[in-house]
Amino acid sequence: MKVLADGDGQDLIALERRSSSLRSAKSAASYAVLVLFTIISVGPALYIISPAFRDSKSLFSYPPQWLPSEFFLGNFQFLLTQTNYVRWAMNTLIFATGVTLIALVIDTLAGYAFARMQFPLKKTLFGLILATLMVPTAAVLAPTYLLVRFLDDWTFGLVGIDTFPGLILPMTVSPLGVFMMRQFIETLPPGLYEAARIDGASEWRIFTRIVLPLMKPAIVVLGIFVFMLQWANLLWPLVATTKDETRVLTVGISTLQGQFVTNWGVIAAATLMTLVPITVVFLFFQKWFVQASVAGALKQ
Amino acid sequence: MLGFMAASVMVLGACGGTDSDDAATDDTAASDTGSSDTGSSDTGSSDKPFEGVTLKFGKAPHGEDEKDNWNKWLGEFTEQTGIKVELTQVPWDQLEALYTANFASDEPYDVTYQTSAHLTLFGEQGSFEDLTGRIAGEDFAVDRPNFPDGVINASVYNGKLYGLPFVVGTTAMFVNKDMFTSAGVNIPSSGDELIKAAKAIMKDQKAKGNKDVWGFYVPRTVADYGWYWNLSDVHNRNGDFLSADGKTATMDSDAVKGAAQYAADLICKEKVQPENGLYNREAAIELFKAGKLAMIQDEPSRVKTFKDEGLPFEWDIAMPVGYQGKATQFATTGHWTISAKSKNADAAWEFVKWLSSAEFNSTYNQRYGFVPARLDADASGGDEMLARNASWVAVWDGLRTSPKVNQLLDPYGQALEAAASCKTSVDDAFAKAQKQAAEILAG
Amino acid sequence: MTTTSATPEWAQLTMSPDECARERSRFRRHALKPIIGFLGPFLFLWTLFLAVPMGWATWLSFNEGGLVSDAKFVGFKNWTTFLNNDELRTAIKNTSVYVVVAITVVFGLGLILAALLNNNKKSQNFFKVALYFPLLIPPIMAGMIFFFLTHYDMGVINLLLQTAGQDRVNFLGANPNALMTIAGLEVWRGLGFWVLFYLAGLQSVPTDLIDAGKIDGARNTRRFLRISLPTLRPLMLFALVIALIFNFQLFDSVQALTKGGPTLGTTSIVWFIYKQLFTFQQSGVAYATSLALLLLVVALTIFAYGFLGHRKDGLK
Amino acid sequence: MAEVIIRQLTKSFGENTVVKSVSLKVADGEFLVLLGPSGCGKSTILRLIAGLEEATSGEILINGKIVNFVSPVNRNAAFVFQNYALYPHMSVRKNIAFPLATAGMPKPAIDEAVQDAARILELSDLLERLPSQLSGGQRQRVALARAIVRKPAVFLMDEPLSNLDAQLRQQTRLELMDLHRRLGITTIYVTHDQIEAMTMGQRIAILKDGELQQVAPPLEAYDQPANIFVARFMGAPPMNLIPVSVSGSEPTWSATTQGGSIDFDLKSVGITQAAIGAHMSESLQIGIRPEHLSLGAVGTGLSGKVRFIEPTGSDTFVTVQVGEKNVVVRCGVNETAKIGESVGLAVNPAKMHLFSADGWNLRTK
Repeated sequence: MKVLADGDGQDLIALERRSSSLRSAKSAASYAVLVLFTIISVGPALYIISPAFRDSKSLFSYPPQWLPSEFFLGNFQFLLTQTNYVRWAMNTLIFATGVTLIALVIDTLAGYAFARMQFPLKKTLFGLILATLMVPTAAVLAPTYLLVRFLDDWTFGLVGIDTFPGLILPMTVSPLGVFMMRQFIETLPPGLYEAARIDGASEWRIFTRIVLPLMKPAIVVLGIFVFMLQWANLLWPLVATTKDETRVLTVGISTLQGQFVTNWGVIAAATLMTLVPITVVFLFFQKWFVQASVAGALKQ
Repeated sequence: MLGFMAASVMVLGACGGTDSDDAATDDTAASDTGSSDTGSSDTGSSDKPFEGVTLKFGKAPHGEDEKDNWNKWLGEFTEQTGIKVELTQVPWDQLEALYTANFASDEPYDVTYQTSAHLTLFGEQGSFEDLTGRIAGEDFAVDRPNFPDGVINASVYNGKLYGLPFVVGTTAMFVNKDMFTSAGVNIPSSGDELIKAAKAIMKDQKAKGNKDVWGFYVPRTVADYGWYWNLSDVHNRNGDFLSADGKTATMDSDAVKGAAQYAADLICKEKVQPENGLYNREAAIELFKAGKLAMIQDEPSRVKTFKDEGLPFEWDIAMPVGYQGKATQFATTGHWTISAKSKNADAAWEFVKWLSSAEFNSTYNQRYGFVPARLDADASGGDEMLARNASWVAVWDGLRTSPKVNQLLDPYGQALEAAASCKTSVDDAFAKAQKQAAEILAG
Repeated sequence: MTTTSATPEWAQLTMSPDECARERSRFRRHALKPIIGFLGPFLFLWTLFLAVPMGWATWLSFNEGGLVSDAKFVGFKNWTTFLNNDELRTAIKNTSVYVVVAITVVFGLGLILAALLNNNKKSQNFFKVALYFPLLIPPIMAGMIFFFLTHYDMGVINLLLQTAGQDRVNFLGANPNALMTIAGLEVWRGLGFWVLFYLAGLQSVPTDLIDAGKIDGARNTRRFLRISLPTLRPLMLFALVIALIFNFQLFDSVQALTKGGPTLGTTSIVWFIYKQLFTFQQSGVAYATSLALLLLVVALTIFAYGFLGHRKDGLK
Repeated sequence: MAEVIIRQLTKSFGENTVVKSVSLKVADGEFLVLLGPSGCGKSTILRLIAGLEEATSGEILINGKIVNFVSPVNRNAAFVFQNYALYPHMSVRKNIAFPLATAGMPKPAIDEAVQDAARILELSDLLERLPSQLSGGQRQRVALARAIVRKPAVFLMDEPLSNLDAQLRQQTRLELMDLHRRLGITTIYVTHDQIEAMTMGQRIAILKDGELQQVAPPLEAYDQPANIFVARFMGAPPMNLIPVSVSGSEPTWSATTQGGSIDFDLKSVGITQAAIGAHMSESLQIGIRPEHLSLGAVGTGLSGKVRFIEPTGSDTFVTVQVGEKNVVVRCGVNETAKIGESVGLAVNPAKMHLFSADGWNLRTK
């Protein structure tokens, strides 16, 4: 500030220059940090690219071989011809999409009810639902399985083991989803909802015309969250399916691991092939993620 | 138990895997022919009494190509019998979770493959049919003599046979012969010799500029089932972790502690084996393949993969060494079970008989490299190493089993891992294990 | 009240209390109708697939067996058994250490990266996708990748250490390295999600607040600490609760990488439950532990909201 | 067109009672202002009338019909929200049309009605914009348009001007009054701004802590405040309050304070002998508005020292310390006083109020 007091034009320009170079140094530093974390995030995945293209049953070789010496496609060929990889991938897509769609519908509806409607025992019910959020998946695995077996008889085989409804429905219940949706609806200005009531809209019309359009960001976030969770889900699809017709990728790939000998090249190839479609799906939806980020703009 | 085994397998050793009916048949349990009245049809006969029946079949794979192979094999079976079989591949890591849910339901898999630990774990909960009656039946009379009593009896718990033995596991010591030649030492036949040979090789390799070479590796961690590799040495010391009646834990016995002490010494005192955690089992195999490990104890199923890959040095398998040169074999057994709730138990028995046939057993094991449980199967397919491996069944001693076996092996494995981590004394570790085991057995 | 002493005639009530109560309940019943439509689908599925299995599990926690074998009622035996279990005590300790480390690191890094991204509009999308990438990898495979990464001879970290002339690290064979490796894996997988989460939060901070800050001459960092951060408070509280719930369920990477070892150094509560339930077939002990874990996390959640949050943010 | 009556209306949220037995009658076509500080329950009353909240007890009548258990839309009342509550994802046109579309009106009729409403509120050029593209005043007009398009019987407005800047607020105030004059719709208007209340309301209902204090035309509420609360709330600067002890007997009474005494007769201050008799022993306060005091020579009425002088252009407010109380006097711009100077204060007894210890005005009409 002394410089300013001098009123010397030269010094002022120097200061300006220094502060702008400081700014660019700062932005370069922040850029460097981001690049570093990008390497940390994406880099480790490279460990599976090399073995996927190598004709070896080994994890690694001595000395470390970072690049395959020849471009070997046998692992992929094995997956595509000797396993039901394509079927597994399709099933995973059906499973994860099915769960996501149903979960989004029931979660937004219930979230709306908990955020905006009055009914007896609301708090108690919500508390109970939240409590079940903390149940470890492994703990309810067997009871859920038996339940689906039981439903098999009662729904004439519609909801049962080795059926998509039986695989999908139990996973659609996510207390977290209801919690997130309720939280989001509560952040919408209550005036909107009240204005619509005054304007004569029924709850259903308020939900579809006013609340739902404003919930797009939250729906995308929850949707991606649920999809990812189910994409990686292993335990439930494992017990709920017995055949390749309904088995999903995670289960299929687990069965490629022998008790004593594992063909790491095949596993790496499978991992790589699993990553490609999900990355595409993610890239497709990521612009929605941007929208989710500007959710705040809607808040008046 | 060992006596039975030795006697019956002597025969196997002598006849080199050819079909021989020498095996003693007079030992078979009192036959109870009434239990399998429908099962008189031979596989391959023109009438197909179970035509149209569909069986559910659960199996964890021994290799990534198993599914493909089963499609072929099961097709043959269906052609012969008209029985359809739906295979579910069970991943090893989640095997117990899958079977727990499945066996809890009304329609479990009709036939499954089970290792000895799981056989009693689920068997004692009523999941599997007792096959005692079936193997004494008329339709099995031809096959029965090919199953040594020792192998059958090892699978009997509380008088019940929950599964028909299919394969008998063994472990082998893979040795890098080049390293032995270079150091001028012989393949060891006792624990002490192993340490000496390992040290000599490490010294020799270091002198030759080959850095970071280790003498020996065998898994000692819970994650790699340390107990599995350690039990043979316990048996070599004439002991076990559990009393014969399965009622008393003997984790603090001299045999158990002695074996653990030896295991710990290899790492902590003699330093011929890498510290726990540096290499797990898979990583150590890579180490061996890369010529940085002189000896590694592992499954003989590696023989085929090593041969396929072609290791860049001379190698061989040897009998794992034991205390004072006494060497027994230990591994678990694989069985075919029929679910107690199966609605097609008789058809399932047809399938089990087919799976246990000499032909199928030979086919399967020539690919996956186990020792067949029946004498007339030929798993070596002319391979000298596999034939040698099969001969080791002569000194095989199986797992003392109990419905609580997994629970009991956990403190054992934990104690072994603790001792091998060089931070806890063997006495302390196994005193704790003994206490825990006693609590588990009490209630 | 001198002026309201006399109620004028027009202000006299005309409905009797009975009539009023009747009308009120009719009106409320009518208003309840749409609730069935909104809450019904979720509640039906929740009851069927969560409440019923949970109830079942609760019942089984007082029994021996009950899944594969027949149930045998044993009262509170399982509950006392698991309370006296050494391994569970270790598991609770490990899980707690893990939860604290993972949440601290992931929240700290998440916030910093989100703040950097927020100031770096140009390549934001690229970084977002890159940071989110690890979450796309299923846990078993992520475990495998980490196994490569931490390998004693081939792992990039050890190779770097070796190049720098340092001693290599035994990542999975020693404590507390193994637990920290697990935490590293989970942080690696989860970081992207939290970065995006916070970024969404930061971008919803009202711009007039930021502008006000700019006019006041607040520097970037200061503006972030004094303006953005406090407005993120409710969001962070929500995030904290979600993170608590998820991290207390640590299991996948333990199964994939260490199986609870070395010497129980990475055994977690859910790993303990899984072992009891499936490997040991002790369903009663497993269910008792699950319910206790549930109660513990509920208590922590209430604590988090009660002590850290305003009433307003609370679980109303 | 409708008359609104509320009878002994009470609303509690849990243990917290925010509206306490309020009775109010709003004539057909009247513009009534609910005035009070924030948290006094005025908005809650409005929301109860609209049907956004359910009354704990009491009755609400619109056009002679009890509507307590009638859904909001069937009460035929339109509501204008403080923050406008425009649907952010809909264009102005869709916003205005929403209530009609909800009612299932045919599209041409909707278009016509929207055009009409837009014309009245000068929004015709903005119909395709989104709310986020409008200024505050424009949003306000859209909210009004959405309210009038249904042709409601009652207008309920909840501080509709509070989000506007001062200049726009005054302009919109005039527009609103004009709108009311043109449409003649019964309007209940909530505000905490006494200027708005004074200028807009035909009658003002003043609330404090959920209780109705006074309902009166603006000037009556100003001149004849029912109690200290109303007296102080209406007018800026607020009415001066000076603690006094009252003595004397017919016909001359005097109120004595530290800075002197004021003589008055009961008739001119409108108090009955019975009323003063009942409260004489209490600690009473006189209330006098700044414009009813004038500076004079020491010795007349009250006296004290000048503390502050605040010229506002049209008036000058002089604060005089009388005893321990500061008393504000409104003076003409030409009157002079110096800080520290001792002055006398002349009181117009006819404009003086006498308040009992519990705050009620002893004056009777």
